[in-house]
Amino acid sequence: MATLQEVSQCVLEGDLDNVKVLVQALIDEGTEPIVIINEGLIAGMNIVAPLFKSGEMFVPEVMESADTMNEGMKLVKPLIMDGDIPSKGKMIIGTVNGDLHDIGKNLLIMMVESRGYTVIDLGVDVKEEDFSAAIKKHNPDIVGMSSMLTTTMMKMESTIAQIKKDGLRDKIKIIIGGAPVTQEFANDIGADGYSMDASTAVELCDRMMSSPEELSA
Amino acid sequence: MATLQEVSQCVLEGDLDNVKVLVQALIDEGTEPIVIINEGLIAGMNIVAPLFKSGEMFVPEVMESADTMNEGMKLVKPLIMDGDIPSKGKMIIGTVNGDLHDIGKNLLIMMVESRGYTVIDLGVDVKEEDFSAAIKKHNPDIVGMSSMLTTTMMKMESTIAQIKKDGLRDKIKIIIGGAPVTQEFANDIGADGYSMDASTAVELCDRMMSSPEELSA
Amino acid sequence: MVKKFDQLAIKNLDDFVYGTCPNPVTTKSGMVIGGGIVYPEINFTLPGMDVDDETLPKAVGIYTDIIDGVLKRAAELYSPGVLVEFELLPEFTHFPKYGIEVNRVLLNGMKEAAEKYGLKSALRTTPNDLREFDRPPIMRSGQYWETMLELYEQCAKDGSDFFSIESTGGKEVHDDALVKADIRLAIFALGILGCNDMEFLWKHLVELAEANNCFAAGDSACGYANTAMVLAEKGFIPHVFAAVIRVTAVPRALVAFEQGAVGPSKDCAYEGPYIKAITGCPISMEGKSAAGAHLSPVGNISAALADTWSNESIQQVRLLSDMAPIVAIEQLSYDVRLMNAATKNGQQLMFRDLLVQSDSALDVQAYVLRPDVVLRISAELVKEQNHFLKTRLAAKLTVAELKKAIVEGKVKSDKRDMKWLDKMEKQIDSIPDDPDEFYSQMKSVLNMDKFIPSEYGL
Amino acid sequence: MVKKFDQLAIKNLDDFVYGTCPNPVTTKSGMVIGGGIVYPEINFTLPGMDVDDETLPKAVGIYTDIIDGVLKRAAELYSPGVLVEFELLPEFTHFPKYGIEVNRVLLNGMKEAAEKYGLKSALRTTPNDLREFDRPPIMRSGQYWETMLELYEQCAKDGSDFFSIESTGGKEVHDDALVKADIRLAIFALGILGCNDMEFLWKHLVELAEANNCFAAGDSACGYANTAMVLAEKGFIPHVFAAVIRVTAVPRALVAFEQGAVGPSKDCAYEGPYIKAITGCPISMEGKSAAGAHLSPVGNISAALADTWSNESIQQVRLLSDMAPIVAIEQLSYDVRLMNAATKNGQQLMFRDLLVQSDSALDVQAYVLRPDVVLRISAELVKEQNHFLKTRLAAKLTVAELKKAIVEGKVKSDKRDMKWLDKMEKQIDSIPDDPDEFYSQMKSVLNMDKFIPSEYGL
Ligand SMILES: [Zn+2]
Ligand SMILES: [Zn+2]
Ligand SMILES: [Zn+2]
Repeated sequence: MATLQEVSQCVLEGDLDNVKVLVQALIDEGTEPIVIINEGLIAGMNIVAPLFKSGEMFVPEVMESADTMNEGMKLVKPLIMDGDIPSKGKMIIGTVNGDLHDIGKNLLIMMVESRGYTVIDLGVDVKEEDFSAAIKKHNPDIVGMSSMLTTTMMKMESTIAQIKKDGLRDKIKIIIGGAPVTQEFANDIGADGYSMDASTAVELCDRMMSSPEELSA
Repeated sequence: MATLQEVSQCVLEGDLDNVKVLVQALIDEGTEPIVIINEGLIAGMNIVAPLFKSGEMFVPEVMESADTMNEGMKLVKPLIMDGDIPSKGKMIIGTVNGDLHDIGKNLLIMMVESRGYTVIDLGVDVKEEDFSAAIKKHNPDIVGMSSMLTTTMMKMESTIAQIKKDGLRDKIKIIIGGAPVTQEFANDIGADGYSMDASTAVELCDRMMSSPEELSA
Repeated sequence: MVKKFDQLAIKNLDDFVYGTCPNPVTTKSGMVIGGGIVYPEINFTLPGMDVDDETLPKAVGIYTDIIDGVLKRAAELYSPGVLVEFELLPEFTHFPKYGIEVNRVLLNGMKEAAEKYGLKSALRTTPNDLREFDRPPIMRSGQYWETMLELYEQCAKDGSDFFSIESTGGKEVHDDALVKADIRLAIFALGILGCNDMEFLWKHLVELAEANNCFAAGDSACGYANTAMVLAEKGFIPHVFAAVIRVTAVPRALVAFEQGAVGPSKDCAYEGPYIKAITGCPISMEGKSAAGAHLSPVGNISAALADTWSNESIQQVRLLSDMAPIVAIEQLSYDVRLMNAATKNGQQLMFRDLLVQSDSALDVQAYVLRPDVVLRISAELVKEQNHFLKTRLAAKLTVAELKKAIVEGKVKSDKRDMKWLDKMEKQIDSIPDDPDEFYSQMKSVLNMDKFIPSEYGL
Repeated sequence: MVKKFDQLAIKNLDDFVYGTCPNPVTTKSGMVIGGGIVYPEINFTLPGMDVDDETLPKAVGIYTDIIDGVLKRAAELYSPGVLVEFELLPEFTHFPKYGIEVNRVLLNGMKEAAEKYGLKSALRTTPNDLREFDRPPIMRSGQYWETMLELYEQCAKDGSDFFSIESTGGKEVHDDALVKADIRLAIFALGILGCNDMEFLWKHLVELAEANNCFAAGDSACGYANTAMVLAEKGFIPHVFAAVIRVTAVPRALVAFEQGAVGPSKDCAYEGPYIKAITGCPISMEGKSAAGAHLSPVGNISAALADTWSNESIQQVRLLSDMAPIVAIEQLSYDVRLMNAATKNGQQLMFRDLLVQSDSALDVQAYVLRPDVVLRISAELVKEQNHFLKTRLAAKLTVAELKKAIVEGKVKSDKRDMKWLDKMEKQIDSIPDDPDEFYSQMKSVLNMDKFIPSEYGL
């Protein structure tokens, strides 16, 4: 007999083969799909996150855990209605105009996705207008911008200006990150949040989502 | 027979004893007092200034030159009318509220005075209101503020606010300096000029005085 | 035309030390890099600002202030000479007239400092590798490629001493290898894509340099191995993985020298010690005095074999004493003073060993920079001429070297390190000898949207 | 109760080296300063901001970030321990509750780092000398004086290890001496006003420290001799004048130890080497890795005798790698690693001599920090117990030492230096033996509005 705890353990260990067997067994035994998700698969990722933050797990291990969770999800998802799948929120993200650094952004996507957010990656060298267009198209809760250069960080400001000009600022929270960026700079240009690196980004997103009243700030 | 060039040389060399003899000789020979000042005494200081800037003269030597010039002035001044004595402008200066550093300020005063400005020293730890009061009292062309700490430099901003509040901002040019201060900070807080140290302060003052149209900026 | 390095240029540990190499390079001003003394190499960048036609004068003013301030302080500290690196921001390469203008400003500041203080200096011009602005990157033609060549040529004509670049061939694949800590993918990216691109790129840069009285100096695996180091410092990937990547990047860096580069290799290329052992060319290195640009576990040991000593990069921002680049040249100047004082006493080997000892047992990434380890691995690498196989060999030798060191207690290790080394060893051993066979194996895991095989001659 | 130093604590050049001293001090966490290894000493300050009731939480947050970041990085670099200095801005002393709160934040961060990483650390609390807020300064009573004592006492009760201060007795006169390069006036300010105030001040600080399980560590002639150094670096006053002031400040610094201070002396007190020779107490020093706080001509030599190695001060601003204080602890950590590696090999004297050689011939201010010069001058100073005469002697000996060094070509000198040394010599020789007679001579040149004689026991 499979247990939810075993599923969590599979996720923690990145055990891709076993997770399918276990999840299928739980389904066959009649466990509610939503329970398998929340108390098995996501519960596993909830163990992973603090271990990553404290340095006890590496990114590739977190990725394997996330893959494992997703493998389990594939079996459970068809059994429940779309609206029931827990999603913490939707995010679009890109590296700003003129900047090609994407590894930090990619890490952040990976971390945030593995914690239950839906993320749309706009890639690198994303022009101001393209951020606006993507907001219109995807209607996200959060917009993330990344920059690694002292010159391109100024594009975060012009992107926010563009978003304001297009009347979209109130609909979203904007978070920024990258080597030259600071909390103070985030305040200066009117971003809602700043994250030092991928390991703290999830908490920042959670904070953004939990205080929607600040959206109008 | 004494020459104007010998007077200049005395000033350059800080030769306190000889300057009196030479200036008196020129007066006795009937040289115009204003010529003795401009082409003898001040001409000497005009040699000193670039030598100081290029590192060929030390501050104590510049001070001796200035003392020598003043010694000569003492003899000539009674002979001409007050309005004819060349003054490049009037400046008040102080170290801001909460800050006790005065050596940089004192050096600046010495340099600026020796170049023909009238300077009123407000001392250290000068409160915002006291800058305003001094402007009303002395009616200067230039107000100088100094700060050596990252915290007290913010008092420059509040001092400018006070001066504005008291309706005095348009009457003066404001220059700032001190270790943590930058041109950018000067721009941010709306100062008219910034000087890295005492050796460049005279040029800055000259620039301030030569463009009075900017006073309304 | 292509040089073949089939034996070590430096065979003896006692000949392997900072400041000296078999093939020194003499700059236009007469600095002999690798000829006995270590020179400071200063780098700098703009503070947070936009760069466009409107702000260019401001940017030019900032670069003028930087070069004047830095060279004045270097002269005050009796520096024997200064290597200046102008590492272009993307905007300055995109619009070559921007980059050319700033390059001239720097050359002019250097000329003035020579006149005023008698200070020797030389300029390394390092454009941005624009080619990855296309996604997937277009490596061998097109506007970006043409623009880069145009910039190099004019800067050389204007008087630059050295060409460098942090080229990015294969980086689009290597990024994935890093976050997955996947050594097979890394070997494909560095040993096939990276080496192929380096062959193409450096053939052109060497020709251009030679035609314009300039030296082709060398490349850096910055976007590969230094990204690995930074990720490891953050605890994102294992330190042993970053250490293995460092050495795995060596054959790629070597390609520039096979094509005719002469050094000094680029500051952030910690591949340098291997390059110096194999080619005998001078190298630039950076460590503790580059901490304003990146933290590292190799702050001292990185100086052990350096011929120029760099701060990597610092913004023009105000610190309590003065502007940050002036602070940087002061720190570099004192560092090289100490190294050169030891040389003057004939104590350079002893000082080298102190630099090595102080770091090498504390981190595997420092361990792979030990001069003896470098010579041992390099001696094997020169026996293999195929770039791909040399890259695989570098990875294999490093894994073996680290396993041995950990077992023998010669270097601090994390309890998870041995597991990762075993995993890498297994992956490396699974790589076939035939590059074509490897490529077809890799096709199943490669994201073929990310790169264009023909841009790498595949 | 007052200690008398009438012979050298360190008589032999071979016993005079960084990391070790006859009278080491053990911190609450078990760091033994002067017991064999050099520790990094980290300092930091706020970025440009107002400090008031409203912004205090922000300031406290910044200090929390600094201490957490710095100690984390120190642990990652396997630092043997960290001395933290909290040098208070005037606002934090003026309103002791501010200073006390931040002091607690730091102690708390240190406690957490001990638990998390096993990292040892200790805290030096250095309030601002408020007394000069009165002009002329009130040195021995009043609100400012009371406030300082209140702050010290509470910080000691909360757990600080060390008391320090950059006290300012006589500075109101010494400022004038500096810009006039007037050695007579300087000797009056340091040897009479300064020493008298030190006697009063440190008697109280030692009592307060001893009553509260804390060490009185030492003072700095920062506002005197370091101001001289900065003015000399700017070319405002002669380097030889600054060098003479450095040693002339030694008797003043010594008064704290006569009163019972035990070290480590303060980082910016380059008087330290003399203090170490005379008292055998550990000293803190700073050099190239403090370049963010001030440039100097003593970047390496200042480390030759250091027991803790400091960055002096840096704002919490962002550099490309990380926050500036984290960059500073990284640089300090690598510096001390290298020094301690040499000690481990038994090569500490050789390494000391490299530090010395690399700077000492290039600037007179470096020359007076040479260990042999320090021992030679100190050996004469201990023969004289009168503070004023000792101060005059220090100036006289330094002038003689420098004249000899310049004549023998042992140190670079400016063509104007000999003239200035002659001038100083003449001035020093004109000073009478009797302090009262000197005081009455000085009255004619002193600006008596600037100081209150009775505040100095005159
Ligand atoms: Zn790089
Ligand atoms: Zn670089
Ligand atoms: Zn100080």
